[in-house]
Amino acid sequence: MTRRYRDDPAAMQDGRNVNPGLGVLLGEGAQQQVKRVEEAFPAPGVTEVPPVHAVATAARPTYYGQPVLKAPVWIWTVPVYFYMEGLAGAAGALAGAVTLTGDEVLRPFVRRLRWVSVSCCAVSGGLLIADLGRPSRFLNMLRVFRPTSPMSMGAWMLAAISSFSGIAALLSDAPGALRRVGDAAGYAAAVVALPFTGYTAVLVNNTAVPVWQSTRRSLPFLFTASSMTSLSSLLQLTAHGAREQQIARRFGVAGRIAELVSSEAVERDARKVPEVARPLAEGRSGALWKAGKAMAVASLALSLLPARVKWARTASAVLGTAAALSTKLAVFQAGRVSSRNPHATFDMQRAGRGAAEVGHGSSNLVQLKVEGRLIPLDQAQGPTV
Amino acid sequence: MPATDPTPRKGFFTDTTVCIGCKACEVACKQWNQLPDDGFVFTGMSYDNTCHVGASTWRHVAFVERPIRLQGQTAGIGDFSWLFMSDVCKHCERAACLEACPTGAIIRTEFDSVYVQPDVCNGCGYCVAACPFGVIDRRKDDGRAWKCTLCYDRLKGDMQPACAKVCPTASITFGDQDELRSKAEQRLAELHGKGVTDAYLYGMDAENTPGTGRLNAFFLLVDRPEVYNLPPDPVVPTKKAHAAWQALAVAGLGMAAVALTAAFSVREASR
Amino acid sequence: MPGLGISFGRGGATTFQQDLQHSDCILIQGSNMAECHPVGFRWVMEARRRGAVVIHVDPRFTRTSALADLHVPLRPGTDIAFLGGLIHFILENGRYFEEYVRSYTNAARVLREDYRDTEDLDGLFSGWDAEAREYDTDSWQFEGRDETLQHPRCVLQVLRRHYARYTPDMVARICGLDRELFLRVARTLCDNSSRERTSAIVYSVGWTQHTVGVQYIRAAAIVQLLLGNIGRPGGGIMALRGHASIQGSTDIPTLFNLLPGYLPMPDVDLTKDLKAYLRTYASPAAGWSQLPKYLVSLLKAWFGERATVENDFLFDRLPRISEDHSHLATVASMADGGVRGYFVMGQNPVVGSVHGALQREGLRKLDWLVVRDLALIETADFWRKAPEVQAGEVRPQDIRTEVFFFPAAAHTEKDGSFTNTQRLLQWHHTAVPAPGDARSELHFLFHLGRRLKALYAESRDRRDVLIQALTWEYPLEGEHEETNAEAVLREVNGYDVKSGAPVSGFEALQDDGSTACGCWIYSGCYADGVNQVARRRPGREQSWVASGWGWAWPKNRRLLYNRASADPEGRPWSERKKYVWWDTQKRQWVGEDEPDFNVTTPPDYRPKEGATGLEALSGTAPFIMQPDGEGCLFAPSGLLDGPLPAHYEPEESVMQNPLYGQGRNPRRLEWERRDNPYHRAWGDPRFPFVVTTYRLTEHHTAGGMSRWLSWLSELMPEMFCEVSPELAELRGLTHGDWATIRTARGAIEARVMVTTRVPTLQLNGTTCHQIGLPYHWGYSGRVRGSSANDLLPLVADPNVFIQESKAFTADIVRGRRVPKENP
Amino acid sequence: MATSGPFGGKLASWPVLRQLRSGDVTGLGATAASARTRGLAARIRTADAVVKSVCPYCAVGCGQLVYVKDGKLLDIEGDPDSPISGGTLCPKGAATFQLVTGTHRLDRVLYRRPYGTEWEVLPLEQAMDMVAKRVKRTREETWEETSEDGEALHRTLGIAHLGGATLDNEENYLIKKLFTALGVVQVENQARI
Repeated sequence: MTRRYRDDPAAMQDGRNVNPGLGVLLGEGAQQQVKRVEEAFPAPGVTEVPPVHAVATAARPTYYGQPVLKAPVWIWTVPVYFYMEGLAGAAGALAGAVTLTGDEVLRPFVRRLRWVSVSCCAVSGGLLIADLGRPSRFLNMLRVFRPTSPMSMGAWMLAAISSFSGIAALLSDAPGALRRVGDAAGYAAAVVALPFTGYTAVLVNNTAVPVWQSTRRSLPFLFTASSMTSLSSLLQLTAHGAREQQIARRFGVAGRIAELVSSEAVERDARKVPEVARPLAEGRSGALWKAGKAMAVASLALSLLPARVKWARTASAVLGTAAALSTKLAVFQAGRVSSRNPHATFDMQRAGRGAAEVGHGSSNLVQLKVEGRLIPLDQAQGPTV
Repeated sequence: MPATDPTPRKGFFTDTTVCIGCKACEVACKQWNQLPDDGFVFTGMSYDNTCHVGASTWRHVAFVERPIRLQGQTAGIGDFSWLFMSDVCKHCERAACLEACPTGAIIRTEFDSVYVQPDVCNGCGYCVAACPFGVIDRRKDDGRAWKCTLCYDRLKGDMQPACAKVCPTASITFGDQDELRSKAEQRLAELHGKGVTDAYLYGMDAENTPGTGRLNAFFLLVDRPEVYNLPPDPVVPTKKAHAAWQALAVAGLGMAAVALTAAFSVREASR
Repeated sequence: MPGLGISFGRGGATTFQQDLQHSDCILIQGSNMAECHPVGFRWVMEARRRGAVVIHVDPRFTRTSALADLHVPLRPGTDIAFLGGLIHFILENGRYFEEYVRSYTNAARVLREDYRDTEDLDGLFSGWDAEAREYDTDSWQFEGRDETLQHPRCVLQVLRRHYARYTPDMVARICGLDRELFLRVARTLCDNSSRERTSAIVYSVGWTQHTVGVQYIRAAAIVQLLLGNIGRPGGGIMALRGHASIQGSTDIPTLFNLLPGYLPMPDVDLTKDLKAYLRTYASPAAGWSQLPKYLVSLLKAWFGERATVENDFLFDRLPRISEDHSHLATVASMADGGVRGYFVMGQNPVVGSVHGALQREGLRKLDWLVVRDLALIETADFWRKAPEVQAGEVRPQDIRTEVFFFPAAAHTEKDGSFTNTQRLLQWHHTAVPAPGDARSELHFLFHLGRRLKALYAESRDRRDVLIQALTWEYPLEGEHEETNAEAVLREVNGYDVKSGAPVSGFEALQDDGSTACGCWIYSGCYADGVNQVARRRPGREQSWVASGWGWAWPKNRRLLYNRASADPEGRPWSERKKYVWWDTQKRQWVGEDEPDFNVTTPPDYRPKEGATGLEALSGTAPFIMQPDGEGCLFAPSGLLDGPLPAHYEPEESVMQNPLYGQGRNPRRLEWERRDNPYHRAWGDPRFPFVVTTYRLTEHHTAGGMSRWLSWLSELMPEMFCEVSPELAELRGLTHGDWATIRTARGAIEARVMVTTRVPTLQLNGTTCHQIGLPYHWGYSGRVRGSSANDLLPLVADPNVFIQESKAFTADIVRGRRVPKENP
Repeated sequence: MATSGPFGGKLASWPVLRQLRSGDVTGLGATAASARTRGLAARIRTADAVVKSVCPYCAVGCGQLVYVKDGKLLDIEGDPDSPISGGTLCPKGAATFQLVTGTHRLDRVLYRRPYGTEWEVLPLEQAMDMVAKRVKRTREETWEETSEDGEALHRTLGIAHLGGATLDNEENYLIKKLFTALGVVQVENQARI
């Protein structure tokens, strides 16, 4: 006659907990898929905060130390993509340069570079898709052309360079006119490769993340140079002919020098606001950054040894690859740390490195000149420009 | 494009001096949009247990306990005041998320609001890092980026957003930008007249927030922006990106020079 | 609300929320309006925008304080001292509204010679019977008048003497506040109370939940009468209530001592028969002279044809009350095995009422329990989820109680009316059918009644006469045979027995059995056969009074006693505060609202000698339900614990009463039993801190309608206690960590919120630490936690049997509760 | 994406082509809008009925509008016509939709037998019959016709009731009417707390 009752049915505990038999779910957020309700919660558990009143009076106030920005949601595939697309770009560029020599002896080298470029593009595409929240929608990357978005530009460049390098690679050894078509595609790929090689630096520069935004004048150099190092290291490990080795080595030595110089420049840019530079000096990102630099130095030193010292060549190549990966991982990680530190954002903007840096002065800044108490707007001396 | 559209620009004016911290806006937003809760965590941050606007919390009320007297108020417990502020997406004139979005999922609507199209977003996450206010966020389990829509669906039906409608004390008002601006200026003058000289408008026009331009959701505050977890001088990253593009151009050309030099020098040498 | 009823005549808020916008000063005390009534608070904000001063007097700095011009902290349980201080200030500085006081209050009445004040008897009034622990009120009666207000025994002078020692210094000492702050409140209130200006007082359960709760409201009534703020726009006393229809459940009472419309429940001693009942309760003059009509019409509504003149309308068969049968008394009786069956409908007593352990002990002693609610609330699940069951002290297989849980229909699934905090009835319509077997209470009661009538149909026993006679014919609708709510409302409104036509209002009721009416004060809500309650003329199309929206009792009057908005001659006190006035052309009272007065009685009407009934009221008597039409500064009858409010300490206090040797309310209700231990009256070293309990915006009362909802629960997910940095340091409490709060009744655990919002008070040189506890949590629901009410004893106000949960003592230590500590 | 992607079979609706056609260089505006976005509408515009209601939480008495579609609730929000609330609500009132449609609501009668350790499901009619019988039995067992002094009492103290402040006036009326007729005097509600 009676049956047992079990409570708390696991079904429909999706944070809205609406019984579909009673209520209609048609709201904009109703389609938000929920596996764990805490997923979207931005705070890390019970917050260790000082008694609540102590926060607002601090000379450099924050909201209970909570981040002002959202941390980038990207996963490990993204820094690996930075490395991989850099390889693709550098290979495309070098392939173009070598093609231009018209030297038939170097033709296999050209073909190999084109294949390096196109396969790195393919892997890059895979890495990017792996990071997407909705991988099935990866083609939407080419839905619009948005010059304001480095990622949109990158997607188009990736599409272009994959296509051009692909055609060029396929037609590397084709006869007659087809080969000329292939070379033309190769040149086109090389032209696109010039910005493509380091564009991921612009991609991260064009964010609100303090350490990334602050290094916009130097990071593109670092990423481009690091990509050159990456390519030369890869070639040094795999290339065969002596001339090929030579080209790769010269390309790499220049890349390593540029990498070291530009990493100093990046640090200098970041250090203008101490809180901004912090992740390059501390923690996991700091360690990666320092390791990257050290390995780049070692790699450079080894690569300056005579070319016939084979172990040195190999070691230099391994260190160069590790340095490039480490540096890009460090930059990526530093950005995550930087976005979680509200002081980085606030200090930077108070120091005139917010909008003021691009020719604007916020009237809010006027009020920030006095700690604790505000200067009323009507008594302020006008905006600081 | 909005420039050719006759629809007036819409937005919120949030007057924090009349906010009672009831959080009706948070709930009304979740109710209308049918958003999930964010879990049940006691944070100890005064009466704020939702911490921040995020993927599933599009309105958020901040609670600030200050050992500072609020002008015009006498607290029998000494120098003290309790500030409340309902935060939301600013729908910036220069919106970082919009300019960063590579898929066109984020668009500028006819109301001048910034809208994420959930049927287009592929979850690249670029908008998340771009937003200078830390508003937009991606849910891992859903995969897409979400934020306040300014109740785009309601606006199309000639209704006001759920949060503004529900607000018991009209701390959140919704309307045409021109009306909101005059209302805000009037309120500011009124407060200054009453001796609340700390009061100022955040984001009402490009003077406050030149980096992002006018914020379609702007605020009347009585303490520094940081106290409410707002950036003092936010800037749309795109405004700074030209420097990066320039650097990239030089770097790219440099690489070309190195590549050419390497290629040609070796050929010369080996001859 | 006898505090208001005794003072003015009717137990309801004297004004309506929208009218607060016209106040020049609003004193919010005993209420956390912004948090507990946020939408009502919009009218306070509107007043403030228009220039009003908002004052919040509260132990804590709350969200209400954050929006007030002035926040004044005071020790929980000392509001009468504060209000008495205001009365002292008003009288000593001559700040009272003299013409108003002279004309509309009983200030001129002269007391009998044998009246003795608390000043004479060290905290007792004359007539105290120490044995019986009750007052004989004979000596509190009047014997004459003195229009000069100078007679030493006239009410004004008695008042002056009674509050003579409530000086600003004394207030500061008792309440633990700054003397200057108190004076600022007093001056502000007086400056904004005059012909041109009005001040309103807003209170809620912060005042009522005390052993002297009713006297808190009485004290506010005295302040408002002295300042001339009652019956005037922007004035009045706004009582804010916590449930959708708590006013309605008092008007049509689910209360043991009342019948609908504030008719007293028959009492074994006072009302042997109908004649005795009418003799006892019908007053010779004014509103209550009509009581026989109301009672007879009620009996006709209930017992129909079987109620006749010959059988006194079956009055004799009505059950009699003989003692306190209130909720707390019932619980005590339940724990002793005196109650066998218990219906709980839409209430969650193990969380919301005091002494949860005793509540649950009572439930375990029942034969059967019926719980009706939306979800499985703590009260239904006591036998498997209670702390003592979780701790293994009690096993479900040892609990005898048979429990029925009936799923209830929500308000969107049934027709019906709520009466809100301003006596306004509003109708809600059915939107969707209730799911599954969920049903409305209307359905449950009707079909339970139908079954019982069938079970008793054949009975010859006298005791079953009423159930047999009970009129129980309501139209049924739909497949679930849902009772038609409008038909019930129609019966509540009243009808002509012969024709069945609805009556137009209570004036049409008769005492001869020709009319039937379920609740006389609601008579008129179905006038003309139209559901007046469901009227919804948009607010923007009306004045702020909005008479076309819903229906307010009595007779759709929104602002009570509004005759007082005009001077004795019937002219508005001022143009600014014009509301209802005598139109000399039309020869009637006119204005913004329904006049709360006989519309055609001119201001100059004076009753003839020996006039009775409504004729006995003069044209200058705005308080028409009072026998003399006067507002009660001094209340000679109706209250069990004194004619004037005196400051008594709570049952458990940190301080000895500095005013009287009789420290606590002598008439308070205590339950002396082993499972209900009390702390020492004051200064118990085991329990050194003052505790107050309260609600938060994000939850609703005992949580049954909020803790199951994720959208609300995420906003306030865990039980916490609020303590000052000083107390945190004293007891080693860490912000965000756990603390255990202990009383002799039990221990609870809570997260620690260290905040300066809960101030440490200086009482007469000693430091008083406070603990603040929200009381929403329990052991079921989406978010769970300790119930603050587990800490409280059974103790109550004698007049309304309300629990004291706003001021008691406890100890606090760091760390989580050890399970066996729980009782 | 299915409807607007470049390879979705509708090349013409590819936003890049729209960009080219309209000269929208930045692609920040309408050209990037999807068909869904263009057709977006407020769901309550399609409601079958809008029912006037009152908030069930506190006693302020805010007006509510209940939107219904296909016998289910679509939305509950404030009623702008209310002179008290003017369309506003507090967080609890704003959560009413979840209160009445939430998965926490039960729709079957549950029964826990004496000394039982679990809930069982009972048919409604059977449960009602059982309650009626228990009321009759307890009432008869505990009836007090007169006091010890012989004064009329006509009541039972064996049955008690609690609750009313969250119920409708009509329901309170039936409670008081039925229980008084049964001689149950211990009828109480939240006014004591």
